[in-house]
Amino acid sequence: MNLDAMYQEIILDHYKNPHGRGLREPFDGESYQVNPTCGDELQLRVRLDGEQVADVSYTGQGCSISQASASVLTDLVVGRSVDEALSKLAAFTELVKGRGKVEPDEDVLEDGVAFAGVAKYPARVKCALLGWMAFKAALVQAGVDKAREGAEIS
Amino acid sequence: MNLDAMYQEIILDHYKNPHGRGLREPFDGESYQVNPTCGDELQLRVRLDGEQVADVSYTGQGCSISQASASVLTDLVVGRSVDEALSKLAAFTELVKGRGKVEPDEDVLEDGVAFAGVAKYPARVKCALLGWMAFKAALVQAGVDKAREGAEIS
Amino acid sequence: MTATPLRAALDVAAVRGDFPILTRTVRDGKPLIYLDSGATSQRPRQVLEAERAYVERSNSAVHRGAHQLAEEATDAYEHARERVAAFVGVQPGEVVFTKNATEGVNLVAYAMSNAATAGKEAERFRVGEGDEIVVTEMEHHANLVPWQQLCQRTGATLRWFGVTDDGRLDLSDIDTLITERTKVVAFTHQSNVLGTVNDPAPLVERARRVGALTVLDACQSVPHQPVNLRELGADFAVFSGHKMLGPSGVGVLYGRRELLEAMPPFLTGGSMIETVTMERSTFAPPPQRFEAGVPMTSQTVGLGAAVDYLTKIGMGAVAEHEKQLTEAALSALGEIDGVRIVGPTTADSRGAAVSFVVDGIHPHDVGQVLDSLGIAVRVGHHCAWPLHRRMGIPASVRASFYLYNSVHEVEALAAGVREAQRFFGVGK
Amino acid sequence: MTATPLRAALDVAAVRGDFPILTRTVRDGKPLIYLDSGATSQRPRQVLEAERAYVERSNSAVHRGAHQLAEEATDAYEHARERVAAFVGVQPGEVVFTKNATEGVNLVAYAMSNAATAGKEAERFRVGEGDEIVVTEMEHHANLVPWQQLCQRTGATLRWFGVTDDGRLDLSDIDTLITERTKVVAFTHQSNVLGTVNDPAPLVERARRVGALTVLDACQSVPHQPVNLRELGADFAVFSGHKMLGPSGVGVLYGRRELLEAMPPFLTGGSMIETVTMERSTFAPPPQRFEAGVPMTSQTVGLGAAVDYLTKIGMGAVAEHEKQLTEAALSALGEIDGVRIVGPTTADSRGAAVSFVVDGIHPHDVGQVLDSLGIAVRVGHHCAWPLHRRMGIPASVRASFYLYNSVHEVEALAAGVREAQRFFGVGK
Ligand SMILES: Cc1ncc(COP(=O)(O)O)c(C=O)c1O
Ligand SMILES: Cc1ncc(COP(=O)(O)O)c(C=O)c1O
Repeated sequence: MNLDAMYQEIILDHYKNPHGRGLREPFDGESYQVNPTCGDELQLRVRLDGEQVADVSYTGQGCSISQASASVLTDLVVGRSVDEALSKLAAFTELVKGRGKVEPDEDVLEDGVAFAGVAKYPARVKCALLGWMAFKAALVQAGVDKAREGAEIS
Repeated sequence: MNLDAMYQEIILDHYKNPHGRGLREPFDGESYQVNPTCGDELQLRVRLDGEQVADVSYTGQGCSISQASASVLTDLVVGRSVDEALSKLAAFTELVKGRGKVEPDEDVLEDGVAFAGVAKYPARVKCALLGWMAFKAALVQAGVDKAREGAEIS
Repeated sequence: MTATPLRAALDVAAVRGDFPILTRTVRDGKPLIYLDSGATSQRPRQVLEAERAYVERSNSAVHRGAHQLAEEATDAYEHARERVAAFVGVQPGEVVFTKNATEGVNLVAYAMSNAATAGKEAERFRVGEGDEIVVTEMEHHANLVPWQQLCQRTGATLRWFGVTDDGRLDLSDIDTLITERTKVVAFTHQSNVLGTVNDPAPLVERARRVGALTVLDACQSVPHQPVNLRELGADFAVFSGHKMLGPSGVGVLYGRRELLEAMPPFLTGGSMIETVTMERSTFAPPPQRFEAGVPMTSQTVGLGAAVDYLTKIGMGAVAEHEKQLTEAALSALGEIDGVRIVGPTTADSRGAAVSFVVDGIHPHDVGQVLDSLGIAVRVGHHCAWPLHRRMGIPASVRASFYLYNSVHEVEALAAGVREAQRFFGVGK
Repeated sequence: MTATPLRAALDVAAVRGDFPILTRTVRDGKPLIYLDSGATSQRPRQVLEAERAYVERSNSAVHRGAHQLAEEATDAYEHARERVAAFVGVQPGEVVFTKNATEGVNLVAYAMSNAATAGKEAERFRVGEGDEIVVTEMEHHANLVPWQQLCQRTGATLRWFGVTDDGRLDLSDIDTLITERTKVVAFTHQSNVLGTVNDPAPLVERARRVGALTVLDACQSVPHQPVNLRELGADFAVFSGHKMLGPSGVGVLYGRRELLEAMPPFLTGGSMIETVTMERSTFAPPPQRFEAGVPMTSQTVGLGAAVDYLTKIGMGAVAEHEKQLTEAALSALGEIDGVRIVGPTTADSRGAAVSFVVDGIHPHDVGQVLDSLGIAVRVGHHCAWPLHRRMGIPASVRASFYLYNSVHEVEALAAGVREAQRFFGVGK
């Protein structure tokens, strides 16, 4: 195995210098997610401004993958419309669940493409999705229609 | 397998013409035993006269082995002292649990030696012991000390 | 255009070649004639090899590790779940692995009494005094005693459908038996004694109308005929790996997704939790919620291989083959004076468990004679004691057929019964 | 005369030759270094062959048939029970086969809530409001959550012993924790995280004095050291086949005979009954009473072979070998700057599960680096979440050793940890 394929520079950078970390007020939806096998946890808040994701703030502890993924998440969705954010969520989910067989679209996923290597390690998929599950649940709490959730994450 | 080794003439005779069958009064102890896998059942009463087994009476339904064994039982124990009866019980139990490796003593077991063939079929051991278990339980009910029970039957 | 129903071609000789045990002899050199698949079936080489390959290559704890073996083990386990689910027409998330079907029924029954102290989402599982559980008189103890015990724990009342003299379910009082008070209707798809195949439709419909849950005992149907649990419509169903060419130690509980999602856990411990503190725990979503502890991993891999094997042969072909054997057995045994079939005497809506009694010879003794000829049948009440009582017999002899049995073996059975009559001097 | 304690000779190379999986490679050709036996152990050829021989020759339903296969199967099953019983110093009738240790704990916990509606003989198992169940903070979820749930069902209260900073059980408040109110004291013999070996004596004695039942989690002790359950004196104990070279899907509940005899059933169905009518059932004596349905037959045969294998090598030799590995690991890991052992740092009263954290690297990431080197460890909370919280860490890396591991593998582990530090740029 090539460790570098999984722990790409981008991931380690986000891990060491996470973007958007911290819990901020006000917020419209909040979610606490935990990975039951390893105890990683993430608390995430989302603030909406009409149809727009105005802010995502979070705290938690966990492995490099789960923390970097949350950091990348904020880059990808903050400032976007809810629909755009949901389609990023769908694309990211498809990528990391793809067992390394999904070709990521850099235009959509930006730094998220770095998680292509993680997709080859099914045990780490939950880590990579922890923040995204929290984001989805927080959106629902903020009143976003369940039917709009986009790709299923679980 | 030699069927005749299991179903010896003696056994078939007892099966067709059981000795001591029927439930009689008075009695000092009674027991109902059932073989949970095949549903064979036996109800048995014992009447004591001091230290002597005055009568054993029984009814029930079941296979040739269980019915013949109860019949042989009455021959062996009625009219004997409780101690003698218990030692027959011990000898019979040893024989049928012996997997065909126990040489029966005809002086002690009389017609009971015919069950040597049954001993080779572990699934039938319970059949052969059904009446004897009932006898033992009835004796206990009749006030015979548990400590005197002799060989464990189970 | 006329549809020509194909007599599906099942090559018995080829099938038998896959089952190592069928080449052995018993009782001083008699070829084994195994007619006890209703109790447990044999495992083909393909199942043994799948299990062994897993153990020699990927064996490790599933859902618990981040190393390569754990990944492979988890994949193997979940892949087996997918195939088992597809085999019975349901979603993988609706398949819970248990140790046997018995555990599956107990799981539902205990989850229902656990609902008393669980959260609001579990409300629809609650039972108590005044509530009723409905079963049938033809149930295996596995689908009867757990419901008796549920009644004992909760104060609910057990009621049951009777059986007709010819061994069919008597549904004449369905509207008075299944009422607004009914919480569960539990019944067998196929009787392990009578062979009777019950149509779930009227029971499922009536239960649905009154808001009762249905639990289908599919132990004797899933191995022997094409079964689509979704189409049958039952809320829950159970079956066992060891009766369908798979390993012992693994069974399946199917539950409709929304029900499993609301149902409280049964066995608790590792792998089924979400969070745990000393004070309290929360639980994982199904199916994990119902799979506490390290599971029977290699056994599920074996079950997956069994399902593949059956799929390749085709369940239609299996059912067709068994129908031929059943017809042959009903006719060969029916011809013998003094033999009485316990259950339907034609092969319509009937599986390949053929039980019978022989006048003047106790079933145990019939079985012994057959055994001496190398023929393995089951004798006793086959864990359906109330049914035997209903049929007026203490016990019976049961021959149960599977895809590896041949008409020749059916004939040997009939000859063996005649031999028993000769030996015990009954019949003509 | 001075007794010279022999360093028991265990020939690791010879042992390894018995385990097919240990010859495989992972992650692009790296030899497998399997340090996850605390989760599940590997199975030697002897176990695989015993199981296969059974399936290819005698496979059939136990305790249910009168034919030769059924006889052989029953013998094989009961013979396995005898050997397992002898292995832990108890009577065969005191050994109940379950699917895993988790089921064993649940069995006792459910039997206790079932006692509420069972007969008078079950009185001593009853629990209710005002009663207390005592556990410890170092329990595996399997010996914690079932007791939480028992409390939830019955209204009893859960209390627990704490853990000291160096990972030992804190018994200082034993007299205020175990009181006349205590119904059960459930505790682990050997922690699956800390490696700590607990002395059952003070807990068993105190529990006995107040009339409480003791339940010993022997999952991590029975596979790794000589254990005589009778001598330890616990009322119940559980362990799992898959952690002691045996198959998955089989576990053991030991219970003192007189207790099993009085205890109400848990799972109900076939093979555990005495009589069944539609109205009510009575139950078989133990151990059958607690083994409902067709059991995991071939798996018990495999477990019997595992016990034979361990006996031949000698549990003393196994323990001695593991002690060497533990000492080597504690010393090699202890030397690394930034590595903290979670649990006792010497090998006294300590088993071969060695958990640790590495400053600046999450356990998951440490595990990933080790995995890339072919080293299989476990990361996470190892089903002991409250213990991790107590130790002030969210998760840890656990290396767990068994008889087939070598000192060379311990060294590879330490080198792997250094490599993780290098890769993540922490440590010096
Ligand atoms: C200490 C301890 N107790 C209980 C268990 C549960 O065992 P199983 O999952 O085999 O039921 C384990 C292993 O997972 C363990 O290590
Ligand atoms: C109809 C039926 N239900 C339930 C069972 C119980 O299955 P198991 O013993 O595998 O749990 C059986 C088989 O024994 C059966 O034939």
